[in-house]
Amino acid sequence: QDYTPDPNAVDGGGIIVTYKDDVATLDPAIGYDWQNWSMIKSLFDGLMDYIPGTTDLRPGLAESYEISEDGMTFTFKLRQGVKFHNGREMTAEDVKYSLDRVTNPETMSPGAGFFGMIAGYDAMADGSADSLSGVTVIDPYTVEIKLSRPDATFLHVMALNFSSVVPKEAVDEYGADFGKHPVGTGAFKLADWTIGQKLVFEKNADYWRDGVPYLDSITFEVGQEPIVALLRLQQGEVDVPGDGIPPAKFQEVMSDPAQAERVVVGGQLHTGYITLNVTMPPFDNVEVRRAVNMAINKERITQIINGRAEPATQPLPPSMPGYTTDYEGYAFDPEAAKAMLAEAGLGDGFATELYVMNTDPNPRIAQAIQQDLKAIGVDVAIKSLAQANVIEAGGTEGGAPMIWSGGMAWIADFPDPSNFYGPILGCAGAIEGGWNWSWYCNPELDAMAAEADSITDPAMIEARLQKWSDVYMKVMEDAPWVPVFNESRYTMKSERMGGDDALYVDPVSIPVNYDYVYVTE
Amino acid sequence: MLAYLIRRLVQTALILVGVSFVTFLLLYVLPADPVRQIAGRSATAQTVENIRHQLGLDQPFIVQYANYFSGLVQGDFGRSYLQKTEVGALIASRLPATLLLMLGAIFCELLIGLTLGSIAAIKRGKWIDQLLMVFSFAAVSAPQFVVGLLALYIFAVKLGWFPIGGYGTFAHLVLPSLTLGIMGSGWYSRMMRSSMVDVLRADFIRTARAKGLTRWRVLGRHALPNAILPIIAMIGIDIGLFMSGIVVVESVFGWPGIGQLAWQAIQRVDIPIIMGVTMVSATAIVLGNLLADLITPFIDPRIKLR
Amino acid sequence: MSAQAQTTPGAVAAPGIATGPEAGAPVLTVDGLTISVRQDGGEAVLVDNLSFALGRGETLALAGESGSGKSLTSLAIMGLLAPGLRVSGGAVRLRDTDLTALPESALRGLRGNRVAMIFQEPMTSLNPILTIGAQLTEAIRAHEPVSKSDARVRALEALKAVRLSQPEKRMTQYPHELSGGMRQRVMIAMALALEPDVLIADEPTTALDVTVQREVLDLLRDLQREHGTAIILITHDMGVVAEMADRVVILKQGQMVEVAPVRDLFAAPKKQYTRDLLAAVPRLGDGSSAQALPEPVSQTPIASLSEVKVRFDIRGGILSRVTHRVHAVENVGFNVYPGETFSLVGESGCGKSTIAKALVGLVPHLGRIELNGHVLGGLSAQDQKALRRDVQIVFQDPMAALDPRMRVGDLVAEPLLIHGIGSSESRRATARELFDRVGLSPDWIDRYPHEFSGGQRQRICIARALALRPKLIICDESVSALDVSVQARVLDLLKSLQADFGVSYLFISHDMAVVENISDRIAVMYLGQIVEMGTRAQVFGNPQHSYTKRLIEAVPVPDPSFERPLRPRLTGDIPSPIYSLGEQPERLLLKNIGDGHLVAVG
Amino acid sequence: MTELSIKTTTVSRADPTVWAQLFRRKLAMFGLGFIVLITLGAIFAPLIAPFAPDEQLFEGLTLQGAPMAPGGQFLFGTDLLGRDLFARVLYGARTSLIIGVVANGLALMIGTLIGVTAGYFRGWIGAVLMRFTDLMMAFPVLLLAICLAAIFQPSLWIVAMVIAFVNWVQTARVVYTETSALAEREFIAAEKTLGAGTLRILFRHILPHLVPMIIVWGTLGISTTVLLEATLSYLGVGVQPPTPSWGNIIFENQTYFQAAPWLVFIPGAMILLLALSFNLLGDALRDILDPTQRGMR
Ligand SMILES: Nc1ncnc2c1ncn2[C@@H]1O[C@H](COP(=O)(O)OP(=O)(O)OP(=O)(O)O)[C@@H](O)[C@H]1O
Ligand SMILES: Nc1ncnc2c1ncn2[C@@H]1O[C@H](COP(=O)(O)OP(=O)(O)OP(=O)(O)O)[C@@H](O)[C@H]1O
Ligand SMILES: [Mg+2]
Ligand SMILES: [Mg+2]
Ligand code: NI
Repeated sequence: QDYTPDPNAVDGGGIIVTYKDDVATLDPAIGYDWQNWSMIKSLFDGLMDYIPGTTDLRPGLAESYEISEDGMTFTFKLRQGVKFHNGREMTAEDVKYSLDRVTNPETMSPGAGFFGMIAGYDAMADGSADSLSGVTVIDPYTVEIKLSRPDATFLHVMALNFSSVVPKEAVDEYGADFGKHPVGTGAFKLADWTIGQKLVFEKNADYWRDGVPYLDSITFEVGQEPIVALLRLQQGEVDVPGDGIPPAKFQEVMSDPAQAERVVVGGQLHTGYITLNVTMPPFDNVEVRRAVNMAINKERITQIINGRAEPATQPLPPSMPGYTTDYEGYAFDPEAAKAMLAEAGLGDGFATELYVMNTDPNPRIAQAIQQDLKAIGVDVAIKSLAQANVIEAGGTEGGAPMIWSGGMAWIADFPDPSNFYGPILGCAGAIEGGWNWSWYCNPELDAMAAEADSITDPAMIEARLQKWSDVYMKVMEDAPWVPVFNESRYTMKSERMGGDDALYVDPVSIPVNYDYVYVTE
Repeated sequence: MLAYLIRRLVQTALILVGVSFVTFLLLYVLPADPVRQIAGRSATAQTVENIRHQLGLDQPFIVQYANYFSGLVQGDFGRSYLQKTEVGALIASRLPATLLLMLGAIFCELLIGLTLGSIAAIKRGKWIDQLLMVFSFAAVSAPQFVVGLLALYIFAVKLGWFPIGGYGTFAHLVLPSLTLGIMGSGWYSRMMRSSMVDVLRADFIRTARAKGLTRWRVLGRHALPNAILPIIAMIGIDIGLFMSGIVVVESVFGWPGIGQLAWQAIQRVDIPIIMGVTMVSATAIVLGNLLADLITPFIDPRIKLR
Repeated sequence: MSAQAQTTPGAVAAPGIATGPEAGAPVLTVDGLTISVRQDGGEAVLVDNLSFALGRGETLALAGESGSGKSLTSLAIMGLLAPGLRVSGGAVRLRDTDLTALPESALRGLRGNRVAMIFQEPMTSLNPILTIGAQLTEAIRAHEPVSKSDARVRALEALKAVRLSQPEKRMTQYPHELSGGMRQRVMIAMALALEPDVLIADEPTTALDVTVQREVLDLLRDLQREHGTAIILITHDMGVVAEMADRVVILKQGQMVEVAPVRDLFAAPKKQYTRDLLAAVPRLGDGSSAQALPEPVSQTPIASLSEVKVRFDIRGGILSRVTHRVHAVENVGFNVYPGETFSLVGESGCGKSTIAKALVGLVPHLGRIELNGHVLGGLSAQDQKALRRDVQIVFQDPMAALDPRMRVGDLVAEPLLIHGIGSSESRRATARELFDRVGLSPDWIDRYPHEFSGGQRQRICIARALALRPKLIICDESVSALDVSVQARVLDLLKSLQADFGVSYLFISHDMAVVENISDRIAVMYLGQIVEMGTRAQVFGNPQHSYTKRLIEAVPVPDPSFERPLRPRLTGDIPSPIYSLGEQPERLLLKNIGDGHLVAVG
Repeated sequence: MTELSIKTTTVSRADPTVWAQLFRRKLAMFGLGFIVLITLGAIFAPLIAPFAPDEQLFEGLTLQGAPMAPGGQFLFGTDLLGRDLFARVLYGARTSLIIGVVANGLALMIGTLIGVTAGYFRGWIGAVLMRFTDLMMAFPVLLLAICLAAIFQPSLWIVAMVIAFVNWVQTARVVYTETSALAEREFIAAEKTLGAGTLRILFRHILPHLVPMIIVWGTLGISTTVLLEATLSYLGVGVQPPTPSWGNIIFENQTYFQAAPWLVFIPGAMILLLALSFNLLGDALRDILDPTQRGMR
């Protein structure tokens, strides 16, 4: 098989995971927080899945799939005998229903946009159809999905939570409250939900994958301040603090060997960056943008966050396929930056604004950036605002000259280089209300990106990744961003938690892949 | 009295309408788009427009408000944008915890504040008075987050007297109430001292002493009720002040109250929840003040409700 | 040491007591008592080396000048001196215990139980937010382990004993709803209910009309007879002294002038001050000798009342609905002419102060009140202010009427300031002059009200009212707390102002001698209505209404040898102005029996 | 307008002794001393502070990015960005004094004015004013702040205005209750009969009785407004980083109170001392100016 189960794994037991924020919903078509993301993953399954602890795709509810020559038609063979938590068997009808549901505007799914490549999506989006014409039920165990354009990311999309298969009767029964009464095919099912306090998942005994899950139950306690959660972990009351190690406690934990031992470090698909609004002077001048790139002391910034990150050179994080390993990025060189500014006619510097979300450590990072830019004569005023305000300013033309992405930063939805381009660097995002906050729009690169994504042949994967690498190198040349760092993930666990370290820094299941971890006592 | 009550209730209703309107307006002009929060970062322009239409957010302000208001008068708070759940149900499930916490906090405030304030007034000018003054100011100056964590650290982690956060039993209630109430107790004790000093000078206290009443009776029956008048007015105010402190206290102690709900909603522009919580807390504040006003004539019969 | 333990028998009403078995052993001894006040630059002595002894069942009168330290002495005995004041020398012994050396906790046990006190100013001395009933029962229960209901019964008895009407109702009322005299009776009832060994009564009857005063004095005597209570009676009323006291201590400026058995003192005062004091005592009948004022027939009245009614609501039940009404003033009508002194006399609680308050617009009224040609109510702010300049009132309770946080000089000069008269220096000068004229030292103008004695505060209020030289001054029991010499002086002042400027007075007093002395015309009130009205000669010389007669008879006579003809004590229901909603008191019709002498018929 | 002009007479008469009496009170002098010290410190911060308040010193952080404890090169230690806390506290005093004294004072004034008026007149004026107060109290302040933050350029004066605008309500309510009790006292009736105008009664007779309470609210208000400023600034209304204020130093660092206690406790102590100092001074002045307290110490 694709994954070798841990031979030491034992069945039984329960763990307690804490979160600060309440869980908004467990509806897979709607949930898009990083905290309910992995919960939904454990409650639901899609046609595709990832090998635990990796970014490698594997079939999920689909037993196998076939891709047509032109890469435009996918035929999925479903597993038989997979049961929903309500006891009914999952069939191809459910797959179709689920995809129709998520793309139906009435569902208001934030993920609907991912399905743009499926034939008939446009008709769904504008309300002229109520069913995706590209999705056909061949027989109870076979679904055929036709695309309107070749798209190499399609299988990743099928592994997204949004593609999870849900039973129609449960959705109909609960209506808008389905998110509070989730019914899926996942390894766990929701046993109890006390709003504002805790959620209890219990093992799905009928789970279609053999041997997993190991845990009998998972209790998510919400509304818990991260510092207190860590305190409770230290007291042995909690197994995994879902929000990680709070910055204020990081040094304390890492300097105590007994605790540091229980910390698992791993990369994640994250980049922290500064956007430079290319439509606003003086950032419309590429020289100025480059100068800014050279002025930022990334080492110092990583030091400020206690070294919990690696300085970044490019938009893609290192663990992402397509990352350009031999690219050095802009070197830190204030003198050269100054000279460059002078060349651009801004020898006296200029004044600008930096928007930042107001949660620690982002304002601190912004202040470090501010100081760095001051050194080259750029006078930065910090606007530290609530997340929604920053997002609004970013999506308004001429709203924000600079934005530090922290707290709202791009963590990939799926491990594919394309995920870092479209909405945040492509022309599609450079619109009112879009997420391309540097308003960078290079049609040439858009074309290249489309080209790369149309390479669906698995054999051509290298060529595709190279294309993406080229795209991002071009981006760096135009420097609409200052990539600052790639944050690492530090997950802490209680002593009794077992399982491969990779499960604790699973790139798609944050913080932990619940289906495969176990407790040793 | 009855006429007064009716008049006040009508006024209360008007105030609530006012609050609802202004809040709704603020949310409308707020430069943060709820739709973008719902649509998420991968949404296409089309999706965004769809959602906006679905929620009726593309309608003129007055229409939106009218819709909301007509729901409100029928007791319908609408559905959360992000959670999709009925706001009424969400609030109802969390309100008891918040009320419990507030009651606990008011109890702590009164107990600590009135006691310390009275002691300070009696021992006016003595060292204990000065010590209590420092306490009051420390209580007011201390950030609640730090107070809460310290309390948790000392009484729950080190001494193990109370659970480390959570909700359910009386033991869970103690530390959060204390944390939330400590600031108020600083206020109360200063207020109490000041008004008590005044009262203790009054001739009728002399009369009470001349009767040979015990110290406790002089204080409890004569001085306290006379001194407590400004304190009563504060209880209504407190409910308002708590609303800001409660966010911190609830998150430190993992208390499933309304504060956290509100905070998350504000950050994510979940308008129906913000409106719902605002309306509920506004109602509580206005009714709290009404209650305080109704109580005062019972305490001081010279004051008449007009 | 001038004080001896000997007592002289001879008090009129209680001849048996002073010779009782224990008469020889003093209950309370005050020995060299010195009280001083801490001031900026050290201490000033207020009471200097005062000594006397009090035997069981004896009544000792403390008399003397207003501000001479009578109240301070009694407070010192109770151990209740205000902060800042202290006993700086001497001792107070209750039997053998030195009270000045006792800790607060031990004192508490004695207070109320063995020594009780009736305070001078009843308004501020009652807790404003507790009902009368609560305050009374509490006093009883503090010393005797009786049940609530028993205490209530006894409280009711005490209220009945002081002849308060509708005692059950009063139990549920608050101090501010009672008239001055009623509050004072509540204070007395409170002290009496405790049946202490020593009772200190500080001006207990100042606010009481003579008939009630009579009752209260009888009551004190009963208490003395039944329980052998020793009484320290502080009063300026020499009539009361003569009737009640066994011995008299005369004080002046904190020093003892003379102490003597009452008969000796009246018969042969040794000191000049005492002689002056006695000479100043107004006696009933003296007034007739005063020259009659010109008849004010043709003039337009400065104040004219017709059909004036004032009612107060009494609320009950949880919803505080109006259940009863106090018909405080019913259909009262009279005129006050320029340059005239019009007196209102009548039973305590009959509505005198209420009329006064209605005249200055402090309580809403029905009917017509015309002041200086303006009908009250609906006046413009300007007119109202102008009117206020012409009409001034001196309140019954001086402490309550003075802003405690202002210097008295500023208080007295304030009316001038309000009406924009003079410069700040001239106002100050006026204040000093007024102080002088009411017998206060002009140096005191920078003091605060609480630093004065009751009588001094009363004079401050008078000074304030005089400042504007108004056309009409309403004096509500304004000389009641003044010792006779000061009283005489103030009355003279009032008269001379009248002669010089034609000021009119509406004079409210229970002191019939003073009333006779000063008034041109008199109205006698009973339960909110006028029962008799006429010139001084008519009312005093030819009283027609039974209540008027009773009033004149009850006046205490400042002569210890005077034998009061025995009269039956008043019993039965005390009439009251409280009616249920819808009920009304019967309207009395006044009949002219000649020369404008009006008498109620029926 | 003769109503108000009297004010000077009494005060000036007492004036020479006020200072003399104040000098005799140790605690009051301590309070005055601290206030003067902080004010001077704020004014002359550039001369006193060893570093610029926003300079992120290389040696201010350990290699792991931890701040330096007090002592040694840094008197109060450094913060999470390696800035000198002493300099930040000095400069922060500027913001915090303005908020704690000016904004809070303004709020106090508005509140007292409204409370006194409503309490004295009762009737419809009182009803309107108090219902308006209720409305303000029920109003979501944070939301308003978020809105303002997005509309205006953040500035100290805006946050000061916001604080003055929202913080008067509590004072108003308490003053209202007290005033309505005072208004029923007989001496106020006596003043009316003298023809005293409303303003005179309010300012000369009612207000002095409220002074002790106003001192309480005013001085405690210093702490709360200084902390409120931090919250509002956090939402983007007030001073923006790197401008320090005592409130925002605490606010930014409160989660680190165990790892770097000085970051919370030093500015916290400053707030406490400032409020306390004003209280000591206010209490002493009240004792001196308020007769009824005389000789009570
Ligand atoms: N707190 C105080 N501070 C300073 N002086 C005071 C204080 N209390 C009273 N006095 C002064 O002490 C003197 C005696 O006052 P006291 O009240 O004993 O007089 P009194 O004999 O009862 O007079 P009256 O008959 O007018 O009530 C007065 O001159 C008064 O001014
Ligand atoms: N605010 C009030 N509420 C209810 N009843 C009141 C109120 N004020 C006065 N009264 C009642 O009105 C009646 C008349 O009171 P008023 O004060 O006029 O008496 P008075 O003639 O001045 O008596 P005294 O000589 O005892 O001062 C009393 O029965 C009193 O209880
Ligand atoms: Mg006296
Ligand atoms: Mg009266
Ligand atoms: Ni008896």
